[in-house]
Amino acid sequence: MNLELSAEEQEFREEARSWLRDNLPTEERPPEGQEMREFDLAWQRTLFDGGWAGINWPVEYGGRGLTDIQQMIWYEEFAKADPPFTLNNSCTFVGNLHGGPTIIVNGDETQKSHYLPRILKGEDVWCQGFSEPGAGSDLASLNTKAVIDGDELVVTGQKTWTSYAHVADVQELLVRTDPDAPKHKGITWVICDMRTPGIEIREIQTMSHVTDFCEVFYDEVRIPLTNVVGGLNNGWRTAMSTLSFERGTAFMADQVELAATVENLIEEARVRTGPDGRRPAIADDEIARRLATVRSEVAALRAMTITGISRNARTGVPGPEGSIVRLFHGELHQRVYQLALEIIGSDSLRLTPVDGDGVWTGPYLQSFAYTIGGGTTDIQRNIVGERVLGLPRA
Amino acid sequence: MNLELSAEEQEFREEARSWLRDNLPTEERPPEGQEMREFDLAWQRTLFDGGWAGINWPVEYGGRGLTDIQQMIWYEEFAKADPPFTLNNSCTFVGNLHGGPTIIVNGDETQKSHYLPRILKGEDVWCQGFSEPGAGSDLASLNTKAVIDGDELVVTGQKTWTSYAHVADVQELLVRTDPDAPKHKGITWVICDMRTPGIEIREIQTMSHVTDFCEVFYDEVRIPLTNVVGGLNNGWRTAMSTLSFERGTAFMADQVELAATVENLIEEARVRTGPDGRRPAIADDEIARRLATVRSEVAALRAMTITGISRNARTGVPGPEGSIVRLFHGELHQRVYQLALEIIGSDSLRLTPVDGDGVWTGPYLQSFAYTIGGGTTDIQRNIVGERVLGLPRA
Amino acid sequence: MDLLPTPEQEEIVTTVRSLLERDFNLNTLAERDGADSVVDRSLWAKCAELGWFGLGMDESLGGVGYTLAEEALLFTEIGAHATPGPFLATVLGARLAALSGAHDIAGAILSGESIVALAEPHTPGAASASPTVSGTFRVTDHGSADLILVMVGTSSALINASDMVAEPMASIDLLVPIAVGTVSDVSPIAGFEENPGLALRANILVAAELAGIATATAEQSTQYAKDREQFGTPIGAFQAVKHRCADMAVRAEAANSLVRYGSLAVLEGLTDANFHAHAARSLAATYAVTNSQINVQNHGGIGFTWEHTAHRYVTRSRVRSQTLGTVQSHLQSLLDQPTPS
Amino acid sequence: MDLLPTPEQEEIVTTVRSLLERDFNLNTLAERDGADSVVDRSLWAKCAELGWFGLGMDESLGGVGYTLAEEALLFTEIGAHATPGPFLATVLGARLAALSGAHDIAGAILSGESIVALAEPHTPGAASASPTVSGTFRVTDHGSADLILVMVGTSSALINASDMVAEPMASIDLLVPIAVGTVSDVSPIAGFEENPGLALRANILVAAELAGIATATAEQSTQYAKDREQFGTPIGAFQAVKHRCADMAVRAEAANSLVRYGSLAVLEGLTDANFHAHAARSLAATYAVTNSQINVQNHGGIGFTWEHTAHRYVTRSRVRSQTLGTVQSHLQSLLDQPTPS
Repeated sequence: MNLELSAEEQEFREEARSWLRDNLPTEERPPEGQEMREFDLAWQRTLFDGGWAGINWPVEYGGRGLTDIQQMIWYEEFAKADPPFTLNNSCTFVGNLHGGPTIIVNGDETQKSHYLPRILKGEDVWCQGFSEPGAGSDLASLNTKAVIDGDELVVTGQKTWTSYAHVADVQELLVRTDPDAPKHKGITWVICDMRTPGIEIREIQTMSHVTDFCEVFYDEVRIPLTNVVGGLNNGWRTAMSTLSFERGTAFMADQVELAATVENLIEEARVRTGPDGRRPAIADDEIARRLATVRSEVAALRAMTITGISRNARTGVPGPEGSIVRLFHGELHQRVYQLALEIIGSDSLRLTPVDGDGVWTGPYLQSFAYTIGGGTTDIQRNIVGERVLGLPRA
Repeated sequence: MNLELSAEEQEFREEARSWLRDNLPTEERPPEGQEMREFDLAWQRTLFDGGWAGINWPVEYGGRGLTDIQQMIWYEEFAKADPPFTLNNSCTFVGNLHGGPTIIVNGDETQKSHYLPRILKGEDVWCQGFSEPGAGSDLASLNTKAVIDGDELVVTGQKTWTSYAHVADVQELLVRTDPDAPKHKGITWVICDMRTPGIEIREIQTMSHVTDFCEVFYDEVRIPLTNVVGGLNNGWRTAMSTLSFERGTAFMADQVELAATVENLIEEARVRTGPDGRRPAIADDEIARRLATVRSEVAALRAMTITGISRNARTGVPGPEGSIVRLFHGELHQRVYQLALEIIGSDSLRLTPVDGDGVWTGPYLQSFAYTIGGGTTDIQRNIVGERVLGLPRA
Repeated sequence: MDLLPTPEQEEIVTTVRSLLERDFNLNTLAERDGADSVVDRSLWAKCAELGWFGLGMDESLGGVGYTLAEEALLFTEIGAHATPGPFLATVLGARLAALSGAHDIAGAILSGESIVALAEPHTPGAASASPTVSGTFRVTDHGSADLILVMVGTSSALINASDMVAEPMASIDLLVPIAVGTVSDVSPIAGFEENPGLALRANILVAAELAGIATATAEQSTQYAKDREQFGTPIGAFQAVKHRCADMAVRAEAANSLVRYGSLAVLEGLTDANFHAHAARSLAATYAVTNSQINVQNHGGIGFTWEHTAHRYVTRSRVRSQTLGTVQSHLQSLLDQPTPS
Repeated sequence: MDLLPTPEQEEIVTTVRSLLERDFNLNTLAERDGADSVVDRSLWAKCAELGWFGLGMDESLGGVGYTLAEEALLFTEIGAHATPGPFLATVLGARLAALSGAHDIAGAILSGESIVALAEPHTPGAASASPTVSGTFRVTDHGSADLILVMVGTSSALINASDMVAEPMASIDLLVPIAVGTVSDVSPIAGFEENPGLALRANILVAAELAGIATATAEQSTQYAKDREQFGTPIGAFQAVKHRCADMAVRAEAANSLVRYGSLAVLEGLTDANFHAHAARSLAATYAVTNSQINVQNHGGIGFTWEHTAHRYVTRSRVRSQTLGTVQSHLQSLLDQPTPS
């Protein structure tokens, strides 16, 4: 138990800080479309060139081969640099934090050497094809079918909640390859080229006015069998590995950013008039206590993240405990923005974008996704109850 | 929809107020033992003589034959009279609000004419024998067996959470009369004389230091078959009727008293120093809002009770909606005492009795029973979900 | 004493409900998302014909002759259907005009001819409605308004819409156009320096709309829990979902019961009418916001889409919670009331 | 950076745990319910022998030579086992004595010979610890105490127990004797006018004890959910119970992680040590109270009995939440801290 950074880690922190000072973009991120894609990929390329891509990825695939603690240090320095955009709000998210890590663990050598460097260099945008209209919390009931035809899979069906599908090159896709097997046994995890004929993409409008989500339709889409990751009909296991990354460290950047958000909110409460119309909001006892409470909770979140990293460092792989952090984080994120709406008073009726300085209502609306996406809080609680605590299934 | 009292109801209210002014005891209620029993029965007798017992019971069994609204008016006037004890905290509770109402609906003529007047006149103390160590939320799995032998049931087994068993004359007892039937089908609801040989009673110490609960052990206890209420092996149905009274109107007095408690707490917050050690507690924005919130919630509770009475008046029997009020009431009751502990600050470390003026920690400890007894909040939520809303069972 | 609607009141509710379901369908109304007015004048005239705007007003004043109780039931349905439009300003504006003797104005409002927007202080203490109207206001439904009802505490006034310079702002609820408007020393065409009764009615009607939101979201979640299947069973069979639905139903029952009680307390002029109006207003707001947030969660990804109506309740409950006071201001007013007798 | 105990630390925890389970069994201790002292002097000497009282103190001061991190782990176990007794006053009192050069007093405390009670202001602002001790105090574990550690803000003092007139009060926790004591202008036998470090350590140790309560109650509920059957299945299979257990585990993980972080921040003298100490203290208190309340609920009727230990955690968390500050006071102190670097 210690909080000390090794000399190497300390040096890493200083390098990161100094590099960010010189290289952080000053322009805002375009909120949608090809412009967004170009911006995100350019930034990824800048990161790669600076040595800040794939910090905890193996060196042989273009990563730095460093520790999760260093990865966290990078996120912290990024958040402190007062960036004009948030880190995870990028179409490079799925490649860096879902697809990439899954391939590192489950991919074959050809897959690793082809896809991993392209992700880090900002050459491919990845998207996720897991959920379906009838398979949400019950992911294993997915219906999109894939029939083997020679050395290809022929895919027909529909996916939904596919972030960035409309700008993506590559998709991590779950398909049913054996309709007769028990539902967890007939699934395959496969890499799909989004330019393959037979794919149709429709954007989904959301309550937060963000248009990153898409529905994707597949009509006899042909995918080479060599794109299967982790083995045919073994996709559930591969997908669980993807999700354990999502529940483990994928949201580390968000968690770090939330601490900065709370500090901004405290500042907001100092300058705004409170509910009584006379004193500053922060002079209101209830607001003050709620602010201090979320301040203590983001501190706890950071400590829990370090606990998680410490645990992973001992076991080598992210365990189900990741759901503890994910659950705490998702609900805390919502509480922070609900509190923000109380603090800004009548300005809570003014719609703002989801991303940017001093905006609160857009992120409030977006915050509903934090307890739904990547497994609802009900699912996370089931995982904590059953897989961490060992309680019986119903 | 109206709040008007009929001339009769208005007159009833004034009579109650005036009678209470002249007849309310001024001495404190003895907290335990035979003294408590004598006090409670004497007060019941006083009520009966004054015409305030069995207000909504049929006239032929000693009641007044009046409406639930009048019953509620009585509770309100009682609470307003600043009584030295609370109404439901009495060993006459089970007879008045469980056993009696159940017999009114399900009993035969002999049972009605024998037991009902004795309850109202303060001649019998009743206790409840439903729960067992292995049958709590799953009441229907009860194991206490009763074998028919001639014109008697011979009962062997154990009950628990039997309030006032140690001072009771009569018990409403659930026994398994058909061990081979499905679990809901082999149960019988029977009246047990607590002086029958073979009964052994042990008091249970509780976290609130109240000693009303007992364990009761039965060793070949003989009960005449004529004591069966609602028919042999039909006890589940009879018990559900008992519980619907409990969840419907049995807690009306508590609910009325809770409103008075909140007003006392507001007064307490005016005179006590708040968390900052300088201003009165009520000047603290958080405490003020939480007080106002519980004030609005007890107002809602009263309105919900009237809604329930209005519904019962249309349908004739208490429905599953009673669980809505019971659930809201139980959790609100706890919130009120949790808030009280914040308001009284360091005095929250001082243990007080459960009942009395200006005492808060005893009732706080007692408040844990409000979401457990008579069906836990989980069970109440199941009832609301399944029987009120029509959601499917698992 | 009875808190359930009479058969006659049930009939009013049924009529209101069927019109709202048919003509105020949210999927159709979505076409007006972000517009500066959501009022369709022919629809508005239809509501007027049905007597909605003068439902709780005496016939002697040109109303239908029902009471605040029926008006509250109307607003509960408006809330339950997330129906947009200046209903509140219309009902209160007509009443203000009629009570102050401006019968032609009242008539124009009641007939649906004059559209009324609602203005309230943009920041506390920076605006007045009497003797003249001045200050900076938050204005709701300003787009096609002919008149503006200005409410500042217990004073209220009607002015011509042309007397206000209004700057639209991006509203969190795309069907509730909001603007920030300034007025400088304008004499009202009708008004009261002090009419606590109007403010009290306003509290009840806003509370009723919020109770409607709490109710509709409880029902929407319950229905979805019956329809949506996962793991081979309707999700309502899962205790986590079931219990959330149960809690939502409890909140709805609490809000509705208290709003009904409050409407009757005001109607019957009970001494604790203020107590119950503030209690109903704060409780209904809190429960409406809570239920609408949980309703999104219960719908999962579907609830997060624009296409689904769940988000309408989220933003509507936020807007109405801040209409004529906030949860905090009403809680403070409630705490200031004496113990009800 | 690592927040999991080292093997050596794990070993300390195992040793502590086995003694607490064997010799501080709550069913046995229940015999002392309501007594004015819960200290068994021979047991106390055994704890002393094991080095618990000087665990985090330098060997140069007579301690064992571990750090605040290990001391916090000890207090987490004390909390987890709801172990009563003046551990906090003992550890802090020994440190105060040693640091101020009163080595004989320190030695007597470390050996378990001198029992130390804790005194803190009964009401804010009405007491002082320096330069002389005066005022009205809430005293914990006064019964058999030889010395009293008086803490007022960041000043602290040791006085002889005989210098205080103490009136026992009925304590909500029957194993934590509480008295109200008055002291009039007594010179301390050891003390500091200002020692923020001691107050900071105190915050961490109280937080650690509270985190232990949050952890033990989570574990108790989880175990009961596996063992107790209703409806033919362990109740932990019911989602309502399962999810409550999951939430309790989340709270325990949050409290433990933050307390460990805080103990290290104080230990390593980081600039945000105060920030983390107040954060840990307030969060652990809130979560301990919450978890212990829910723990009773999860146990149903059994949890309401005196025989079961669930209520011990309820009252202990209440007492410790008010030991050396309240949730509110620590939240305010937290909010007053600058943004951590």
